[in-house]
Amino acid sequence: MDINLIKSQFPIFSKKVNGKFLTYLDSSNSSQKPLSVLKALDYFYKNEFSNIGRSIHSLAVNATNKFEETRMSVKKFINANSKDEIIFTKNATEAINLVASSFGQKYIKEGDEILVTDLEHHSNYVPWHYLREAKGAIIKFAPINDDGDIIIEKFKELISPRTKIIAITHLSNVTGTIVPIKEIVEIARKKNVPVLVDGCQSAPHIKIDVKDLDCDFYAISCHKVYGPTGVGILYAKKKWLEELPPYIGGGGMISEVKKNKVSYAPLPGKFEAGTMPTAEVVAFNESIKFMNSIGINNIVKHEAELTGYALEKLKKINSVNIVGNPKNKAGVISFTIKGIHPHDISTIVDEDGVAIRAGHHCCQVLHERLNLTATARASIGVYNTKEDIDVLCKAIENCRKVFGSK
Amino acid sequence: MDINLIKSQFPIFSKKVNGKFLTYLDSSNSSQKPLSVLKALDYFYKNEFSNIGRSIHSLAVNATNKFEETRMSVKKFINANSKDEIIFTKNATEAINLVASSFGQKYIKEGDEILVTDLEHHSNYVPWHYLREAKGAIIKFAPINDDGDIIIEKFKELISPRTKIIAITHLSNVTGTIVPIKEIVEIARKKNVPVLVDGCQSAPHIKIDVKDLDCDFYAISCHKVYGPTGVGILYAKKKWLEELPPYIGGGGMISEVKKNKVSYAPLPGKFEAGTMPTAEVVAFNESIKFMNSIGINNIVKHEAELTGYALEKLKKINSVNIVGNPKNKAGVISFTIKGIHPHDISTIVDEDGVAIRAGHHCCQVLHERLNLTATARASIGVYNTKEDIDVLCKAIENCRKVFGSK
Amino acid sequence: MDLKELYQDIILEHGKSPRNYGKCEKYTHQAKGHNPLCGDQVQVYLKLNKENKVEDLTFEGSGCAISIASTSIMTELVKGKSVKIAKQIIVDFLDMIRNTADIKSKDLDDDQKTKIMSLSGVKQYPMRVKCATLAWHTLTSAIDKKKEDVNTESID
Amino acid sequence: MDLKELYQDIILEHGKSPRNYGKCEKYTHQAKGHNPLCGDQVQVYLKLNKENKVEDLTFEGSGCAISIASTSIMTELVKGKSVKIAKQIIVDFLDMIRNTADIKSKDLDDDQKTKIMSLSGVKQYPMRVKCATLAWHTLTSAIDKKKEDVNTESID
Ligand SMILES: Cc1ncc(COP(=O)(O)O)c(C=O)c1O
Ligand SMILES: Cc1ncc(COP(=O)(O)O)c(C=O)c1O
Repeated sequence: MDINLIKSQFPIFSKKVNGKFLTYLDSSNSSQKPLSVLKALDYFYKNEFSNIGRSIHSLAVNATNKFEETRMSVKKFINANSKDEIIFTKNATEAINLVASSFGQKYIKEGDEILVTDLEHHSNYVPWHYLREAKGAIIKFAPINDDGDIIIEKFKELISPRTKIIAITHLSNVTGTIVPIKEIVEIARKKNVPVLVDGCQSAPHIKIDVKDLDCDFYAISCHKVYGPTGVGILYAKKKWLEELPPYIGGGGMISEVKKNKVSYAPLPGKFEAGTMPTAEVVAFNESIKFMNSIGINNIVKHEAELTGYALEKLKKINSVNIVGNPKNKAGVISFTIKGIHPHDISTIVDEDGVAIRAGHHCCQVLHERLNLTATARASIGVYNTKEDIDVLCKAIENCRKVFGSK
Repeated sequence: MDINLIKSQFPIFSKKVNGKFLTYLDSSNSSQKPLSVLKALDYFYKNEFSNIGRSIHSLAVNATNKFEETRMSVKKFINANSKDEIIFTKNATEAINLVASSFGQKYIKEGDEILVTDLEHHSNYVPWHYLREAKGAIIKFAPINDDGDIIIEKFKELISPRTKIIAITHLSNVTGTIVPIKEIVEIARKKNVPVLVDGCQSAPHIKIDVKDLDCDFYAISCHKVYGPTGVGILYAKKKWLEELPPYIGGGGMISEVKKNKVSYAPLPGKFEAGTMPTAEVVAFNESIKFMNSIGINNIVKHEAELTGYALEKLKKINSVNIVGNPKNKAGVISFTIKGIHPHDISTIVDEDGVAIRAGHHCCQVLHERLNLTATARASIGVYNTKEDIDVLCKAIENCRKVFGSK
Repeated sequence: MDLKELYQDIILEHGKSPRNYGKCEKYTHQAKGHNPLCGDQVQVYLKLNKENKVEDLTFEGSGCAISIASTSIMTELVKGKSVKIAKQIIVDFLDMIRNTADIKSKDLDDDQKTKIMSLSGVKQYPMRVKCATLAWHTLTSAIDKKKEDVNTESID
Repeated sequence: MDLKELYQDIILEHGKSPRNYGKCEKYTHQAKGHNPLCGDQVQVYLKLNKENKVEDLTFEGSGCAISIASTSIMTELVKGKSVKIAKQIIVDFLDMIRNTADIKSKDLDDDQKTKIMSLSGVKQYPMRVKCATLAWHTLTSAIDKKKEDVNTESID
């Protein structure tokens, strides 16, 4: 795998920000986009643009075919059983809301329990909180240990006969914890509880095989997978999509509409109301091709190496503290520096062209658990290099200089 | 106004489809995009891409500023009071669902009435149908006359003390009827009923002034306003946005998140959960600039001329029947040809490079009212010319030839 | 692509004057098909006799020339056949529209083959394939006494 | 942009050793401010005497150097002033951070002006302006006995 070749596919890295080349370590927030994706987007708009599914002129036929090609690619990418199991949403947040709303409407009653974990992103908590408010459901939080790993025994104990659904992240966007989803699903299966996996951070960085994981729902954000903004994906087992009521209602998701009744389209249309992010979905096919062209195993290997390198170098810097030490850790490295607030760190390293994130990363519950209000986070994408880590470490030294730390 | 100059700004019109230049008459479905919009989209992705609102590095600051600039432009474009009244959604359908869900949750009880019209798109009916199913609300349909105009007297009579909201289109996507929203809102005000306006078809074609209209909610789809796919807009009066519960829940729309409670962000964040269609919103600013550069009065004038020309020419063709004859008609021309099904019309004119739509255009209730299962529809955008109409009419003659009509 | 391939005289003629239109008497099976894209609908009425032979087959509905002609031709070809052969003809037709160049059935005479092949032009028009196949899927549904209506969005 | 402008010694010093930290006794007013972006919080405790003079002003909370220093400096400058003058200082400060090059107030001595101007570097860092202004908005909220917490997302 030639990292320079990969990096050169991303136009943004040939530009200067503040007179410096960009050291982008904020991929957990959103990834940069390779040229092939941007070209496909631009080409589609300039040469082939049309709405899909509705009109039957040539442009519409072509656009519909391309749109459905992406659906097929996604199906293969995550190894779903059928393209009908792939629903396009606006982001992963909508995907999770869809499940919470439709599943909750049908299956959740007062006193029923929803099991989440201390690791969850607000997007995998607030939608369930709505059911607490609307239905009187109970949310339980599966605890983590100080390393940032789910405590499996405690997790098991928290599944009760009233547990109706488990919602859990595949990869923490703060500690980088890779959660053993297969094991979790096996536990849940025994108790007959469906599992929704928040795959936002995992999809770009580890192999996803929904058949192997055997989860019921899987949510992905395309903009984190080297794709355009405005697109997310919900994978769900077909039986769920058939059983659940539709979410957003409108054009394209209906079968027959009369003044006194409405019937809904077959899958996947039933869950895709209104005009889709057509061009963005079409272009996302190139993101998958980009991932496949490198190969997920190579991606994992490269990012693991880089993560190891970064952890080693960061740990050597006085007063830097790495948040969490999970058994399996991906390239998400949150840290604090004694005496320097994460906001100040971010501002200071930004001066050297280093983009990291500071704050609670939409995980306030986790930060409370860790007794922190905010952390700084460097997160790795496939385009990052050891030099990027070196630049980060230098910039951190500069923070300490500005703040006069020893 | 130099129409050739305008047309030349749209890259797609310099390309050939089936060996013919494109005669695009499907703008009510989705509009084509000018180069400036595509350039802004491409530039942002290649040079400045970052997620907004969350990180505080330079890229994120710049992206956030640009995103908010579009919000300001939209505010001005529709003459809202405050930028906090502009919520970005994924499409107009989501905007309407947001209101139906949040408003319905808080204010609609069993037996309450929702007043829509016979003209509504499925996207302005199915979301209300959900409330019928979930809450036992009643949907009333304000009738139209044979011309396709709302019968104002009947409309008035249908407002009862139980009417909780009125949802009505500004411009029919089938008959081209321009609905007198100001008059409608005045009637509603007297009875203290809020009004949601489906502005999907109006936003690109007539002047929108929400202060003057005094409506409570206004929904727009950016992809119909010469913008990218994946973005819609909900305008709502501030007091509503403050009163209504949030819709989609997740990152970005919260204030404080604890294990036992969640509080929500101030406007507009409260209604914008998860990663937004960042790049698409940024690029949409150029769509507004494009509209402004021509001037809405010039657009209206050009499209009215073209509509008049088209109606005149079409009426001259034997066996063509124009659907509806409203008092105020925009450039949406649905028609039937005796003995030739709309699907066949669309396929045959497509051979001449003419893109029109055939079907029920997501308005089954209206088609039932008109005693039609399907119609053919030619819809006009600012880039269309008299030549486009001539090509359409020739292509229609060809339909009649293929079908051996006299 | 060639419009003349799609709109052959035989299709236009059947489209204009469909055979076996209406509700036949004493039908034993029926089914409904629906194309949500355009609102088109078809109902087929099937009368099987004791030997499981198609004694009568008629239809009602609205649709484009392709869909009406396809339905009309289908009723002509299937009438008088055993259910087994009828099913084979359906499979052959769907196969021809999707993949192969020819119609394999040995149970159709040359004239019937010409009729069915007149629909082969549809292949070039992917959005119209559903117009041509709707009635055939609906017939299958009638034979199998399926409960749900046929919906073009859930067939290939 | 220049980091030294932003992180002047005086700011680093106040950031490290904030003045008037803690809950003062017998405070008459208090308010809470919150930055949802990072989770930072500030509480201000204000003691007004009968002449409407700021007898004591302290704070608690967590935040970045800019926010802590700004809060610390604010408490120093406002303590001992009348409410009227305090409000004027707040307006002056917010104006300086947003628009003008200088601080207009006649109620601050040169030393105090130097302190307040040490925060002017924040202007170059739009995402950090909220860090600097949170405490000042929160003080306004305390003086006016507003019910709602201050949220940086709803202030400019
Ligand atoms: C009148 C009307 N309302 C609503 C919509 C739905 O818009 P969108 O599909 O962009 O959500 C459309 C367009 O399809 C429309 O024409
Ligand atoms: C773990 C996790 N879940 C959910 C989300 C929400 O994704 P999006 O903002 O694209 O909806 C994110 C990203 O912000 C995330 O990191």
